[in-house]
Amino acid sequence: MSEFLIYGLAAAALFAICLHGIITRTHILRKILALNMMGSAVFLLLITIAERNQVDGVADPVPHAMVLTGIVVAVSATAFALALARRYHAQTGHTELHDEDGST
Amino acid sequence: MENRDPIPDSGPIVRVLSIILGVALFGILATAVLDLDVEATGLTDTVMERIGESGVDHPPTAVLLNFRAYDTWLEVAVLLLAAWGALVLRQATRLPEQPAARSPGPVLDWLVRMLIPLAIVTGVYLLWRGTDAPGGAFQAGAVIGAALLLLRLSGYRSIGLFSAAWLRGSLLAGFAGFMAIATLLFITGWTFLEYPPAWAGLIIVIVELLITWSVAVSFVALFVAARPDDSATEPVGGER
Amino acid sequence: MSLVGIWVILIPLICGLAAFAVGGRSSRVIGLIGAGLTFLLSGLLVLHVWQSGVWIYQLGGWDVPLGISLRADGLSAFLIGMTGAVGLGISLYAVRYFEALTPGPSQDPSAALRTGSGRGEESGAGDSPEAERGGTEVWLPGASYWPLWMLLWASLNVLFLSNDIFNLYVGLELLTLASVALIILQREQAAIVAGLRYLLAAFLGSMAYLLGVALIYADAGVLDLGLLADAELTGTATQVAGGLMAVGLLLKAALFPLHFWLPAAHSSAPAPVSAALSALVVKGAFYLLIRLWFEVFESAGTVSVEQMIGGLGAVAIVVGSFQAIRQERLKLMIAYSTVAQVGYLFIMIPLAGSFGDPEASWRFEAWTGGLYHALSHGFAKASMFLAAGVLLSALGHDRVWHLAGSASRFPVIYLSFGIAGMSLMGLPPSAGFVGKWLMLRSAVESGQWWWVVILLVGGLLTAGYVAIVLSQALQHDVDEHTEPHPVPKLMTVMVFALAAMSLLLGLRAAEPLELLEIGAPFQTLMSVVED
Amino acid sequence: MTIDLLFDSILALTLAWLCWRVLSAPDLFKAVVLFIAFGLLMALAWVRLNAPDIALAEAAIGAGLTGALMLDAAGQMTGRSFPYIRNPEPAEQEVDHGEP
Repeated sequence: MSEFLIYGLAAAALFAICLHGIITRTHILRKILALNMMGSAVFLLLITIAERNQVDGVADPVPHAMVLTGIVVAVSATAFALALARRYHAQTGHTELHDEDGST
Repeated sequence: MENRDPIPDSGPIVRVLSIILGVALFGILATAVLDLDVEATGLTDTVMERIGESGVDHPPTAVLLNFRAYDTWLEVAVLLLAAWGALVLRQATRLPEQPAARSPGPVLDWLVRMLIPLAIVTGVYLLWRGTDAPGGAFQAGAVIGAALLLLRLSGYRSIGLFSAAWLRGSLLAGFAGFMAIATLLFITGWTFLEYPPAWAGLIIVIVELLITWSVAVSFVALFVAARPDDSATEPVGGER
Repeated sequence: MSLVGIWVILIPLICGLAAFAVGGRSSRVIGLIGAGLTFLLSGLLVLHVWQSGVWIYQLGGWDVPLGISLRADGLSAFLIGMTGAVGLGISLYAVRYFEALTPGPSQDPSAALRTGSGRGEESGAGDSPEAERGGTEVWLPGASYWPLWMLLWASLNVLFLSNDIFNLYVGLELLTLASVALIILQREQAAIVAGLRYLLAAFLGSMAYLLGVALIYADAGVLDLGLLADAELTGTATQVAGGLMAVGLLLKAALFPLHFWLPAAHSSAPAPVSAALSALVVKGAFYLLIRLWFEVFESAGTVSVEQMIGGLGAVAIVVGSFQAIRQERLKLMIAYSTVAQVGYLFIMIPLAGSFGDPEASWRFEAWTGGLYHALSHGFAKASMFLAAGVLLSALGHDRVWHLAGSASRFPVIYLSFGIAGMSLMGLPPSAGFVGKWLMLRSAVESGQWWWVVILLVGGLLTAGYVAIVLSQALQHDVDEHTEPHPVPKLMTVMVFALAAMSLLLGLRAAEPLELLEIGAPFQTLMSVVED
Repeated sequence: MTIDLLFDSILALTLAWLCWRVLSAPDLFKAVVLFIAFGLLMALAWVRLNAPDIALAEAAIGAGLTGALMLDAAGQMTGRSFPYIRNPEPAEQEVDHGEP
C-alpha cells in the first residue's frame, strides 16, 4: 500500500515546485500554467486518498466528485484568466504584470 | 530557437528565497502526508450504503448529482460566470461570427465530416454511460464542445447556434435548468435538492443532459471569447 | 419561515439569471427587485435566528456526512444582515450610477467616469459592429452589472451559510469569479491588470485552501464543519492543513504582506463594485478564516501563531495607513485604508485565541469586537467608496489635492465621509467605537497590552488620512473653472444612508451583539450565567 | 507488486520532472506542449489509482481543453500567429502606455 506514499509525496513535490514557479516566473502564461499544475497536484492527492479509502475495490467516490468539480472550476478560472491576459497583451504588448504606478 | 521568455526571470534573491520556501513547503507537506494513516475508509461505506436510493449505480455520479448536488450546481455557476466574464471582456452579448471567406479545403472538410459525428456520438455515449460506469456530463460536454469548436474553427458557418439568444440560453441551460427543477420540487414541499425517489434517475439524466450542453457551449464561448477581437484588430481592408 | 435560508440564496440567483436572460436596460428593474427581495429575506433570516436559534438544513435530505448541510448561527445571520443592508444601499446607488454610464444623446458623463487610456476606447469602438450585428442589443455596462452583482451577493450568502469545507471552496471560487468579472466591467486597462492579478492571487489562495481540505478529509474522513469541530483534530496533518487554509484565506482577505493585489483591484473597479469588494467580499474570506480558526482548528492552534497573525495585522494597520496618507487618488487612498482596516480584524485572532485562560470571557469580547468592527467597516467603507464615485463622476477626477473647496458643492458627501471616517477611527458614538472598545477591553483584561498600543496608534493614523481629505475639501480657494456634472440625488442619499448606519449601529449595539452570542464558539456571558 | 511500485515511482518522478520542465523550458510553445503531456501522464496516474472516469475528465478538460486554450494564448503572446502585434518585447513599456 505504499502506492499511497509515492503519489502523496509526488503531490507534495508538485505543489512545492509550482509555488516556486508562480513566485519566480514573471510571464503570465507561466504563472497560469503553474497554477494549473498546482491544481493537478491537489487533485492527485485527493485521488490518492480515494484509492486509500477503497472498500472491496470500490474507491471513495467523494474525493472523485471533488476532483471532478475542481477540474471544472480550475478550467473556468484558467480560461477567464487567459482571456484577461490576452486582452491585456493585445492592449499593451506586455507579457508580464506591470503596475500602473497610479497614473491614469 | 526564438527565446522570448528569458528563464529564470526574477532576481537572484527572490529565486533563492523561493527555493528555500519551496523546499520548506515540501518538507511540511511530506510530513503531513507521512503522518496520515495508510488505512482508512473515508466515506466509501456511507456512500455505498445509500447508493440504492440515489437513482444511479455509478458512485461518483451519485455523489455529484445527488448526495452533493449542491456542489455541482454551484460549480456549473462558476463555469457560467467564467463564460459570462469573457463575454463582458468583449463587451458582447454573442460570439463574433467566423470570418466567412475561409474555405475548409478538401482534407479538412473530410476530417471534419468524419470527426464531428464521431465526437458527438462519443459524447452522448459518455453521458449515457455515466449512470452506471465511468463517464458523465462534464466529460461528455468537453467532447461535444471540442466538436463544436472544430466545426467553428474549420470555417463552417454554424447553424445560427451562437446568436445572442441561443448563446445565452445555452450558457444558462445547465445552471438554470438544475435550479428550476430543484426550486419547483422545493416549492411543492420537498427538501431543497431532494428528488422524489421514483423520479431520481430521470431527473439526474435530464440535469446531466442540460449540464452537458451548457458545458459544451461554455467551452466554445471561453475559447472564442478569449481571443482578442480578431475582427477589430485586423488591418483595415482585411476580410471581416 | 424556517426555509428563508434557502430563499436568501435562491432569490438573488433567480433574479441574477433573469437579469442575464433578459439583458439590456430591463435587467436593472429585475436587479432592483432582486436587491429588495434579498434584503427582506436577509432581514427575515436574522429574525429567524434571533427567535429560534441556530438553523440547520440538510440539503437533498441526505444527512451529514453524506450530504451537505447549511447552518445559520448568530455569526452567519450577522454577516448576512450586514450584506443585505449594504447590498441594498449599493444597489440603489448603482441604478443611477450606471444610468449615467449608458451611452445616450445627453452630455457624456461616461467620458468623465472612464479613466482608461485611449486604447480601451479604440477597441471599444472596434467592438460596436459586433454588438450592432446582434440586432437591437447594445452592450451596456449596467446590463452586465446586475446579473453579476446578484451572483456575487448570492455567493456571499452561500459562503455565510455553507457548513461544508469543500462546498465553501466552490463558494469562494464563485465569489472570486463574480468579483473579477465586475472589476473589469468597464474594460479599462488598469482594471484588467488589476483583475488579472486578483484572479491569479485568489486562484493561488484557493489552491492552498483546497490542499488543506484534502489533508483534512484524509485525516478525518468528513467535510462537515460541525463533525470536524466535534472531532477535535490535533494531528500533524490537521495542523498543516490549518496552516495552508489560513494562508490561502489570508491571501484572499488581503492581510499584509499578502495585500499586494488589493489596492489596484479595489480602486480600478466602478464605484458600486469597489464598495462591494471592500465592504463585503473581503469579509467573506475573513469570515471563513475565523469560522475555521475558532471551531475546527481550535485545539490545533498555538499562541505563537496567533500572535504572529496579530502582528501581521499590526503591520498592516501601520503600513496601510501610511500608504493611504501618501496616495494622491482618493479611491486608492480608500483602498489602502481597507488594507489597514483588515489588519484590525486580524488583531482579533490573538485576543480571542488561546492566550491565557481558555474559559475567559475576554475571548468572546474580542471575537464580538472584531466582528463588530467588520460590520462598521462594511457600512463605512461602502459609503466612502460610493462617495468617491460621486466625486469622480461629478468632477471627472479623484485626485485628493484637486478637491480643494469642493465641500461647498458636496456638503452631504463630505459629511458622510466624515461620519464614515469617524467610524473607521473608532470614535464614540460610532459602530467602530463599539468594536474597538470591546477589543481594547479584551486586550487589557487578558494582559496583552501591546495590542492596546496598536489599536490606539491605528486610530490616530486613520484620523490622518481622513483629515487630509476633509481639510482639502474645506479649503476656501474654489477651483472655478470646472463646473461639476450634476449627480443624481439618490446616489448622494445612499452615501449618506450607509454612513449614517455606521453611526446608528454604534448607538444601538445591544441587539447585534446579542445576536452574535447565538451559537458562538465561546463561553458567552449568557452561558456563564446559565451555568 | 514490486513492478507496479517501480512503475508508480517512475511515473511520479516523470510528473515532477515534467512539471519542472514546463516552468523552465525556454520556449513557451514547448512549455505548453509539455504541459499537455503532463496532463496526459497525470491522467495515466489516475487510471492507475482506480479513477478512470476522473482520468477521462482530466485528459479531455485538463490536458485537452486547457492545453488548446494555452496554445492559442501562447501563439498570440509570442507573436507567431498574430502578426498584428507589433512589438511583443516589453522593452518600451512607458512609451506605448498612452496613445496607441
